Amino acid sequence: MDKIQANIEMALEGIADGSVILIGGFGNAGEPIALLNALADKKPKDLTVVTNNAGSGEEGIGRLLSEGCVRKAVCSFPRVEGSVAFEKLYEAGKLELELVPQGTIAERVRSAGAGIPGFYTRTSFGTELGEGKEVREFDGVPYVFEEAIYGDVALVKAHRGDRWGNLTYLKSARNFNPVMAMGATVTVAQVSEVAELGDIDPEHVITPSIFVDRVVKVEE
Amino acid sequence: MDKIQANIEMALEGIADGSVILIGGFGNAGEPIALLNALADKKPKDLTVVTNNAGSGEEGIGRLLSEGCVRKAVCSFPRVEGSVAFEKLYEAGKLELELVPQGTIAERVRSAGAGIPGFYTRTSFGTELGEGKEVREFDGVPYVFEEAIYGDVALVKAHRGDRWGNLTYLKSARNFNPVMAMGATVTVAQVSEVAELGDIDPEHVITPSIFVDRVVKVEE
Amino acid sequence: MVQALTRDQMCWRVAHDFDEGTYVNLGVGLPLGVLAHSPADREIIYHSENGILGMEPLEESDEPDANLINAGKRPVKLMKGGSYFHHADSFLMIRGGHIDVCVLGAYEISEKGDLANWRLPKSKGAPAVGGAMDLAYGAKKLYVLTDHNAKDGSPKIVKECTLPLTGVTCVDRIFTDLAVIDVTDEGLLVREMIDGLEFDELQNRTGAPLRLANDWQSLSVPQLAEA
Amino acid sequence: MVQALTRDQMCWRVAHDFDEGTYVNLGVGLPLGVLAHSPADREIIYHSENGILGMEPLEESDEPDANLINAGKRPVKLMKGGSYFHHADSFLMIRGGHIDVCVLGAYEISEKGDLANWRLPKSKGAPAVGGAMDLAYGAKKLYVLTDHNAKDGSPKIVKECTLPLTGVTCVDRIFTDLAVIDVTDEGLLVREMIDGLEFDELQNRTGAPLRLANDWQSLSVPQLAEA
Repeated sequence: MDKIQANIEMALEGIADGSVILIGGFGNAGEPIALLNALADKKPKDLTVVTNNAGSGEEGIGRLLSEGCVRKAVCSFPRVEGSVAFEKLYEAGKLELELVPQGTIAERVRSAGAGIPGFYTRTSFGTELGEGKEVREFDGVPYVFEEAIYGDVALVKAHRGDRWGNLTYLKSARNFNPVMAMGATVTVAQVSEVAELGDIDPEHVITPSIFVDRVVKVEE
Repeated sequence: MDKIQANIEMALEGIADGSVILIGGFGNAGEPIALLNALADKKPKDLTVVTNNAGSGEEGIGRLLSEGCVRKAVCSFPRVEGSVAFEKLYEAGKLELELVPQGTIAERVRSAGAGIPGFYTRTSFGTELGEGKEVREFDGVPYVFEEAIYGDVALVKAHRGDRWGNLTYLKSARNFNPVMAMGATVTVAQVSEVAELGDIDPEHVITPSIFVDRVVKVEE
Repeated sequence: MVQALTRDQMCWRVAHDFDEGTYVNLGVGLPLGVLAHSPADREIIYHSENGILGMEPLEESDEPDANLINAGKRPVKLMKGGSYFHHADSFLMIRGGHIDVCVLGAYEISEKGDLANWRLPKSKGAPAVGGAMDLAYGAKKLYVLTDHNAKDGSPKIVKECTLPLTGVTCVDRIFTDLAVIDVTDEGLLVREMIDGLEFDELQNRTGAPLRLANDWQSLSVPQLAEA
Repeated sequence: MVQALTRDQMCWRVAHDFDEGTYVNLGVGLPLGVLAHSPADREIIYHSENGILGMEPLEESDEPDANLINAGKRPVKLMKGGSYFHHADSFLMIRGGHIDVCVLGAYEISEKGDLANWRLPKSKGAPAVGGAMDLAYGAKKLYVLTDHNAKDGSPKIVKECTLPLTGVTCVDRIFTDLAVIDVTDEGLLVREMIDGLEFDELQNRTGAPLRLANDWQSLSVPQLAEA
């Protein structure tokens, strides 16, 4: 079993127009910029991206947006320093935004990965973002119903990966990456280092190989 | 901040009659036997224990049961080789059993830890264990509603622990332990080794300190 | 007199059904025996519900480790590339459809693919379900590995299950000591039969109608030393 | 003329509200400034929603690490005893009630403890919520850190919020540049006021009725060099 891809193009093969793409990262930390740049070059159409932030600058998510590949963004905090591509599209009415609280994004994606179509949470009760959602009380406390977010593809950035697809991360660049890897049908990981099989201590694996389909090394 | 307790008695202080006790372990691997033995010696009453198996032999869960401390057991596989204490009580009608699929136990406890009062799962649909539970369809597929299991106390076994309460485990003795640690109000960990603060690599912490209230070293 | 497969041969046959890179969970009981027959020419990644990916059987020379056990609580080893994780993640793998194939034992299987494998109502003592109900629905494919007939000769494959169910319409393929049978929308389809067995005889020993696949093959397994 | 607290002093006051061993999350904006004033005489464990426990401020001599940032995307350091984890676990900590105290900024707080802090409807551009709604309900205690009055002098503490809410009846304590105020079942209770401020003046600058605690104290913070 060898999930290592010879190049980024192979790693991104078969991503269809209209796909739901889960993207790891928080700000630039852990953002799979090389995968996103290469995806933008392929100019897919009508993507839905699920990502905490909507990119900054002209790389990564910013590039995917400015190339016109994205129809809808599911984000908690789309606007960050330098999120010009996002803002331009949004203000021109060319991008649908589903604003979701950060923890709700994480839990909805994990739920997709866990075979849970929906769950209840306090978050967003009584707010605009909870409007129109089913409310149910448990022990007298109102909760909002949230549905899973299923990804077709997850694009993640890891530090090390082996040929089975086991991944480790660096510090807070871990963030959404292991969660996105759980929630998609196909997970593609860009890694800074390819580890020999067995070199990652089995106690220290953060994303077990079962969640990863393709691994590609990216020079930084 | 120092969560290290001088002895097991201190680690178990304040566990009230009628408490819900979440117990880590799968078979004997990762079972917090020393904590359970010491708890049995205190002879609390009417406990509910949440544990995959119902103990084997006269140590640990077996001892807690044979001392008459337990009113109800929530298990997926109570009967194992040597689960004589459990079988005796069960057959005498002195123990209530809630049989729950193994993954549903894990998810219900995690949900308690995650602020999720309930969720939907395929598991147990159309079976005896799903009877009487709410069923709801998503995309034409029927799911069963399951509620969180909140623990008053979690008793877990770890390999190493530090004074903040960070924990690591050994191999498959990890199993339910990190999950139970998330789901209880108070988590007590027996550890084989006390690590100096900072000796556990922050990338390799399995149970972050926030989930742990008391740590006690147990000689093995 | 046709020679039904031995239990080792049954396990061998299942083990050889998996392609390189398949993620497989083995239920307790007979299915765990599949591990010992995993072919050396391909990497198959065995998941154990108690938090292991990449388990392999212990060899004679290996020291058993009480902290490294399978779902049946017996010691195993870890392959290079394996990993450990907690129970919520382990069952996320199962329930979220990440496991390619799960192999479970059975008391009864219906022609629609209902499975009963966890409880005999007449048995004394407390019931136990373990991860069977999670596995029944969670894996991408559910295989059943079982004797074709119970000890009293009654069929295990039936029109309707009479025993408490583990899951409804969940079984994809049945491996017995006589045949390999797929559960399809058009009913039970025999893919393989052991040599010398007539289809009519197989049908007689089965409690639901069978069809023989046009491209059916011999269920042929080498003689094996007991594992 | 009474001297309102500086922003550093406001952060200092909040930082000194925490006991040894408190787990604290700091919202982006002003609350993140609390970190720099964490007292040296006690261990307080700061959680960052992007997967850190035990963050501490970067010192002059430290090299910033792009992989180690806080919720505001600024570089931080990790204390001994700290740990990293993924977003689902991080928000499990928040939403599951494991964080002892969360400190958020505010546009408006109602006397019942409703909080509006994420959206100004008149502002241009896309809205952003981040983890504010998770934090509002999730932490055991929710503190708000804010100027007592908006730049135009209007009160931020009001009878009813008019701006889009972050959460209802979620605020426990309000720290401003003038006072420390608890949200109680009987309304807003002033615990501390800065020296020289009359209660009536504080009431005049507040949009909801206040009561002064019998045991109210001086809100007294040392002079601080700008951090």
